[in-house]
Amino acid sequence: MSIEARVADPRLSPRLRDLLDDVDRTLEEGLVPLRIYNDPELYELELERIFARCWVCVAHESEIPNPGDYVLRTIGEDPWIVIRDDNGLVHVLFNSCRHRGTQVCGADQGNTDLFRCPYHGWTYDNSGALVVVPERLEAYKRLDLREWGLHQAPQMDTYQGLIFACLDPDAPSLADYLGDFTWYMDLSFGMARGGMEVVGEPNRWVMAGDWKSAAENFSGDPYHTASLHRSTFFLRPETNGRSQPSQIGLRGNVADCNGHGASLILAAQDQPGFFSYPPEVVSLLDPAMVSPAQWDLASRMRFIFATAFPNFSWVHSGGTDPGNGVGTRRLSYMSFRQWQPRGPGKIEVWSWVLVPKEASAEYKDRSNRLSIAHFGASGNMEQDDTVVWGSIARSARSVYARKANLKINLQMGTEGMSEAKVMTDWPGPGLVYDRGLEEGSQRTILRHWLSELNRP
Amino acid sequence: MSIEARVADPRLSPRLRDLLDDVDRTLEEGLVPLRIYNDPELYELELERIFARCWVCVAHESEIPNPGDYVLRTIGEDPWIVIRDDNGLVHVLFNSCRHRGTQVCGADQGNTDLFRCPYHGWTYDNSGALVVVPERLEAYKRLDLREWGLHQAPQMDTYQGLIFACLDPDAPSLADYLGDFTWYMDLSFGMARGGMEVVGEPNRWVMAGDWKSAAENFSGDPYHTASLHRSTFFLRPETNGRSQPSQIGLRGNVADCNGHGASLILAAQDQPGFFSYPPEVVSLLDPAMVSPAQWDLASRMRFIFATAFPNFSWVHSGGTDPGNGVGTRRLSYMSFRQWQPRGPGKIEVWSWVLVPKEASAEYKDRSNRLSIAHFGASGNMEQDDTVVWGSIARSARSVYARKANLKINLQMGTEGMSEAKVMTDWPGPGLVYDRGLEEGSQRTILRHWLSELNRP
Amino acid sequence: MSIEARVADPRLSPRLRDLLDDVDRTLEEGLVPLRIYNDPELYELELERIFARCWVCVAHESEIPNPGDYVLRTIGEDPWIVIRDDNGLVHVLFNSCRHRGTQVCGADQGNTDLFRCPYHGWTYDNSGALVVVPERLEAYKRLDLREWGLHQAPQMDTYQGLIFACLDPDAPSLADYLGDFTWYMDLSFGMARGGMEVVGEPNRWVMAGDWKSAAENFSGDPYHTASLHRSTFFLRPETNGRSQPSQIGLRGNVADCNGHGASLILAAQDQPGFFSYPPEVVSLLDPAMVSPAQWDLASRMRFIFATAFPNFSWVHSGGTDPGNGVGTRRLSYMSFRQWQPRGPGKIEVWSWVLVPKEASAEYKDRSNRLSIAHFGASGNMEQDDTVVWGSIARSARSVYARKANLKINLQMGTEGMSEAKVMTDWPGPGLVYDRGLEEGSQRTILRHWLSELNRP
Amino acid sequence: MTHTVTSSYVKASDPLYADCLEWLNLEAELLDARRFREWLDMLSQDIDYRVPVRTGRNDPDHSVSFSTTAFHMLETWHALEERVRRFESGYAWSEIPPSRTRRFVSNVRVLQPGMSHEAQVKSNLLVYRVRGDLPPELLCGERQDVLVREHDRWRLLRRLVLLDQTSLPTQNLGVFL
Amino acid sequence: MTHTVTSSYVKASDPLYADCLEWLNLEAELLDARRFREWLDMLSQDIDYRVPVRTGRNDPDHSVSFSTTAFHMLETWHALEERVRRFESGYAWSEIPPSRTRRFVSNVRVLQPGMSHEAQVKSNLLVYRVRGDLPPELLCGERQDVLVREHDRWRLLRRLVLLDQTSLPTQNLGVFL
Amino acid sequence: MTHTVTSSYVKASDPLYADCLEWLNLEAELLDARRFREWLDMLSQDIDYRVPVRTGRNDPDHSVSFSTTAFHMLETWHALEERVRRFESGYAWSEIPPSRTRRFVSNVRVLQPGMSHEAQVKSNLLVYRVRGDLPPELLCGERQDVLVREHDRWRLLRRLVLLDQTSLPTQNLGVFL
Ligand code: FES
Ligand code: FES
Ligand code: FES
Ligand SMILES: [Fe+3]
Ligand SMILES: [Fe+3]
Ligand SMILES: [Fe+3]
Repeated sequence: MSIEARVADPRLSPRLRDLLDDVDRTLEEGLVPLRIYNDPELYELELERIFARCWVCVAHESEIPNPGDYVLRTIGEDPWIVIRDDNGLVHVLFNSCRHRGTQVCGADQGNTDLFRCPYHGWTYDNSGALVVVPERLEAYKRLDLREWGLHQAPQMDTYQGLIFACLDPDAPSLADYLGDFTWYMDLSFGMARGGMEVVGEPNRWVMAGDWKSAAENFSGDPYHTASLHRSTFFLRPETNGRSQPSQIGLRGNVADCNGHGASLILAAQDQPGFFSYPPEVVSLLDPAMVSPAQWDLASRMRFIFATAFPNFSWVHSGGTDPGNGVGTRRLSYMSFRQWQPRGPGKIEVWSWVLVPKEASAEYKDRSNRLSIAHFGASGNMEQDDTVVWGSIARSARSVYARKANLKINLQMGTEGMSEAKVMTDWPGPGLVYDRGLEEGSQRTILRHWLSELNRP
Repeated sequence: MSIEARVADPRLSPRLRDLLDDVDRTLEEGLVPLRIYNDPELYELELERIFARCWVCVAHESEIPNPGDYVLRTIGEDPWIVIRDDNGLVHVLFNSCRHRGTQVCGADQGNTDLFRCPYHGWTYDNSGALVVVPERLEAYKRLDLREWGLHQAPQMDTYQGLIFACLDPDAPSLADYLGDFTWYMDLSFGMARGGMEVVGEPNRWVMAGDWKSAAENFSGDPYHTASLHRSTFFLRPETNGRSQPSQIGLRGNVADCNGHGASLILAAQDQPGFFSYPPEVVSLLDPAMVSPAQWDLASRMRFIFATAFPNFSWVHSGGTDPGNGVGTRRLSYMSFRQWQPRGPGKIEVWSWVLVPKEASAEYKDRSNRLSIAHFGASGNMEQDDTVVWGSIARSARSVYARKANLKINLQMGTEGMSEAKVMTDWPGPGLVYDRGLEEGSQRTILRHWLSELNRP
Repeated sequence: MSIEARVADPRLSPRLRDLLDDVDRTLEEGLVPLRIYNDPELYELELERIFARCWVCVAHESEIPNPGDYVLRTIGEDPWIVIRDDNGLVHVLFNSCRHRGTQVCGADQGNTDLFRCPYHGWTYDNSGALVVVPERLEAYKRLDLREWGLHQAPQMDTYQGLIFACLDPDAPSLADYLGDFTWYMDLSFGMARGGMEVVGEPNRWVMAGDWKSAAENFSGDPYHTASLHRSTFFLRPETNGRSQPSQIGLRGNVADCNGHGASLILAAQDQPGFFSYPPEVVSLLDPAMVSPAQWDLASRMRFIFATAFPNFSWVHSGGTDPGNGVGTRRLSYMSFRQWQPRGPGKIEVWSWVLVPKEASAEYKDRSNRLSIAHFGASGNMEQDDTVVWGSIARSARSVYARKANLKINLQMGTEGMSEAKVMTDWPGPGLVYDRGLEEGSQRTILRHWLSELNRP
Repeated sequence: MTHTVTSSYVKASDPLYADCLEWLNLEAELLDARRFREWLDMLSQDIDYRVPVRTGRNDPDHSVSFSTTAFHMLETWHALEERVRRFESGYAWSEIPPSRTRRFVSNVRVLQPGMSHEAQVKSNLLVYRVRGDLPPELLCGERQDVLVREHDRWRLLRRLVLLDQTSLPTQNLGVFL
Repeated sequence: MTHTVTSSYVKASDPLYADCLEWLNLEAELLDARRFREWLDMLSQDIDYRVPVRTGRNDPDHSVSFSTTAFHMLETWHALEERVRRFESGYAWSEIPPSRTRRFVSNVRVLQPGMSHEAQVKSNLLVYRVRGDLPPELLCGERQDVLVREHDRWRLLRRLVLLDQTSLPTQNLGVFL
Repeated sequence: MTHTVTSSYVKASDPLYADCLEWLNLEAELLDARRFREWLDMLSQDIDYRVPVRTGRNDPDHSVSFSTTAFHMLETWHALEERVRRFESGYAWSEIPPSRTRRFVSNVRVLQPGMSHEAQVKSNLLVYRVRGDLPPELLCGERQDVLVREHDRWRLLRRLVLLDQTSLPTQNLGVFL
């Protein structure tokens, strides 16, 4: 986008215009103003230009398997209903009566054939169509009910069981938006016969922190594990507090794949692949569901962290039963999550546990327990993430950071800094580095962020 | 107001200018942007141009019957003292010492001859005059005490025992402001010999919701009763959950009366009039206090809901003793209230119970109990109102409502929509419809609101 | 500053420009807009132009006596570390990792040789230098560690044990900033052999109120004592509720001393000087540490209240053991404090007790108890101050104060108002009045405030 | 009326104290679980239940700051039953879905009764309430109850709820205190 | 599952009640003091400890609004011990410095046991938590515990924490409930 | 000093426990009712009353995070009496009109005394305070008390209030804790 176009953007204050131009100038050298992680005016712009414009995940299909099943969700901070109608079609409906705006649904999940607005009784079916207007013949003689159904999200689509919505009618399709990044999504979401399913409702909590900190981290920040998560090394007898540098090399760091990012670790020779799925689950995986290259990589995968811009992330990894501590039993877990904006410097995390639908009940229980032990509000790993993201937001809102234009450092992986090299023989798409010691995916997230904000 | 005049308004941001123009364009066809029910910038404008400019009710005279009696009140969010001075005159005084601004009164009601400012001891009498300045002879030799009394509200007046204040010295008089609407106020406030009196202090609570939602509703929204208040139909054996459409027809819907609105239900043949006052109270009513036309209508009144713009509303209705459930004993109740703005999407409700001063103590107690059972924080009716108004404010603050410019529907009663007809034989003033199935008074409230906001 | 220069200030909204010009017009006649004590936009400007630009006290040296000792402090609302390095030098370090912004220090005091950032392990020594970057050889080959130490406050200096920092690199030195005001600081902070020391950690609390109200008050508001603190007169048998006007005359009111202010009371003939220090402590005072004029004045001092702009104040006074009530035992106490901005109309008070380092443990305990009885969150005097400052902030945020441009009165001491006269024979620097009945120092604080805000 | 402080309380080790404590805990449990019918059964048919409006009068010992005429609730058993009936109707929108409440009952004090079939109980009550995605609400105050022995069961004969708030920080008072 | 209200509670004057009360108070004290090892010793090795996710389903008596599959915590003794080990490691940054907590345990109800070596205890829990300069957090709910007599000591065999919040107002759940 | 956890507590069924509980409840009632003179009479003339400043030191078991030199309150009986006298003067503006408080005392633990005329009591305290139209304030912490038997009455000989907040969220500390 040219400077001229930007100047012409009437919705941007001069202060924001300067800030975005400043990001633009130094992002490629890995310098970013600290204040972007907590700025009230910028936050409003993010709601308008990112969350009301990009494809945002709103649910997993297994949350609403039956006709009439619904869940309440937010896009940015806005309230939407995700529902499966009587014909099995999924709708994303704005939770606001067309008459006077009342929320037509108060329960945050359930099953219904109708939404009856409490205020005056306008009633909508589970596809959002307005079906009853009390006293219509006397009071609304010219009202065309077909024009007054609940607002539907301008775009809705699914991929591998994940339901996405987009509030911009002119946005490209979900397929275009995800692009080649689906190649990596398939590994976690698209290889189990019968598909994946959520283990119940999302675990939710509200914390200090900026959604970008979380999105960047999950897009690929292997550098933080040895420091921030060191306490977890004490939970396994084989490490007992020491980090394992030898393992860090077997990486594929997806620095950029259509504006999204991921970080993968491949299994060493003596380690299990397929995300540590035990044999009973590996037997549920189907090579026909993916390409041979995907299957081959999956067979060597230990874990993946990934973010689809803006705020959808997942982790798929393995371990041993919590407290067991012995490294011999193979067990995998997977959590996908959203970093929901809840005001400047504040997020609500929604964290789901996902398992192969056809796995045994016992396996699902063990996987669920393992996931809870690592991620979610009480996760032994996630606890530590929450405090550093909160703490970044705290320093970012300082006046001094603004006045002195303090810059954070995202230089790992920029020209000459790191030994990390782009792999030419990597089987998957995107710009992929051969180790974790680079921050390319995090710059990618910010580049994506900048280009959306710069678009009037 | 012409478009040119508006464009010249220096205090309006372009965004607000657009929003108000948008309201102007479609209000008459019954379409209004949802976002006006929760917008921080608009809220500030409302405080400046409506609450600091219109006549606002601040107390009932019976709250301060004796010299020195005072109550603390707010106009918008600003703190004022309403006090009766030693000569019996009522003053509305800004609660802020003229020396350094300290609030001179902390107790929210009481009786005093003096307000002594705690900080340095400047002391004012109960008419607001500055009477003591410590060390005056040595420290304030040239201070003219007459110029440093407490600020008085620029205008103050009363009507039927209600005390109103207006912060705009150039505003029309209270009589002009209320205009013909007093005709309806008289029915509830001006027919009892000896006048009306409050039953104690107002019941107050702070809730999510926009003051306009409440003001519109009380100005005339009979359409909502059958749906929102359906639970109360189960409390009377004669209805037992069914609504009573037959009763809905006997209405007078005052869609516009000098910018205010009301909704009346007249008694059916077998039903008591005079707001269900029992004979002992009817005998206190005095035909000489009103016109014959008012008296005649009152004799057929079952109930009224009304709003004097901006935020003064009342309900006057009847029923049976709570829990009694048998429809034979006649009992009336009346609650007047203010919807006090307390930030965007937030109001504090102040709700007073009013009774004829000369009624028996036993009647007052029964009427008070009946009022509490219906209205106030715990009211069986009002509870439900609070949640829908809060829920409208919730959807109104969504970014999507702003971006997609979602409109709510106020079309009932617009051209060709409803069977409701303007009555030509109605005894009272204003534009009055023959049934409740129209939303004219609610559009009137918004038209009034718009014209105040458009005035620089 | 000329009007033209102001008009050219791009960071000021027209509203703020008008407000500051309005202050400028009437400050000298003692009229100031009430709204300056609670205005969100003005508050932001104060953070930018005052707290991020003036010299702000951050600690007392005795809080961090040993190498590695540190305390967390704020400048405005921003988080800084004040630390003594291994060489004994004091540093003021921005609490934010240079890598991604995480706060490197979470504990609010302690002793450390290193700050290890939890996120990725970058580690700084106690002078702020970056000393460890994990995986540096592989990941940060070109990173010059010397450029990536913690940000140091642009300026830092100490005076009489007090550590000050200034975030504006172009500001004048601390010596120039305090100027002659040090003459008065010496009396309290600079006369004890061996210096002064804090009695433990600051007492902190968050209250409604504007920092300027507190700063003005401590700069010299003797007028408020007889009214606001009257309750304390009941705690001494010799006064028993009466104020003591005879004592009020023996004052030196420092209305302006380099933009700072103070108010002194001198001892009557039968009263002890030296701030009521008992003989054992007087013997610790050293005439050689001050000038003869300072020593002479100190020997006659009963107490001092003072403010160094913007938010550093102290009180040094005397009394009897709490509850003892008999006026014969001499005892002194001293509290210095900061009025920390915490949002519009909100401050956090930090209050330290200070004693001569070489005084006996018993004396320190008694002085500490006396200080707690008077000042701090539970202080018998300070309790009352807190509520009036909160109450000023409450009325200041009213829309009416803004619309009607209500002015507070700071006229005491302006032309012809007060009997107070500038003393020509006063031994100390500054413009000093002969009694407390004038508000010059408070206008000085506001003039200082205005000139900082007017500077782009 | 409201603040007679008594020091002749029944010992916590007394069976009467145990009875009252159990009664209050059971009541709180029923109300938090929204088992309103069972709660009604814990009340005497003659109950006088009132929640006066609290004012901010200058009132050094809080003896006159409660209104004697204005009430948030002023109920007979039948009036309370009517409220319960409303919740049971299936159309009480304010509680669809229901708010989630937790009652913290503490500082239980039981007065040595003049009559053996009555007990006077004071307790402090903190109610945490949350609904939908609105912020949580805290209501708090003291309750002054009279329990009466009816057919071998304690029932509530009188309740006075002395709230600390002058303006209730709640969307509505759709809970029993 | 979650809301069986019982009226046959053990009297507060019963020694069993006193035992349970003391157990809960001691537990709260240990947790507030972060003496996690000693706390672990109060738990049975067979403990089933769970904090289900609460939903906002329309659920008039709160009987179905707790998830049966999704949990904030779902723990064995060894899983809990692992969490404690983490805190002891010296690298659990989320609690360096530690948050300051205060547990308010009230409304303690003890169920007449079927088996003499077990006690069923319900209590209401309010946790106040604050850390650094972040605003304080309040977590609250009911706990349904089963204590079991092991070697002359009561130990916790089962705990179900029924939180009132659907979305936890906390930076993380780094505290035991 | 501050956090010796003891498991040899007096049973709740013990008369001593009942005494202490009653004492604490009565004290809370008097303070909430602002009957300060009567409260003073519950204190020993030799009382040592202190509310230390809490710091945010890294302090895994909260044993060193309370200041030993800096206090919000550090009082003798006479110093407390002076505060009460101030409130009685009619000119203590900070409490005109008075703030409205509610004390929630829970987790009462009584230590088996070494000397029969003394009792060591720990309790958790939550104070809800509201005044005028300012937002409510919550103060909370643990109290460690020593009661002493004087002339057949229990009086408070020592109180240590261990607040959870480093910076008090209150307009002023015009309340006794
Ligand atoms: S607002 Fe939904 S029916 Fe009227
Ligand atoms: S502020 Fe009122 S007398 Fe000074
Ligand atoms: S943020 Fe500090 S090391 Fe990365
Ligand atoms: Fe992590
Ligand atoms: Fe209604
Ligand atoms: Fe003062």
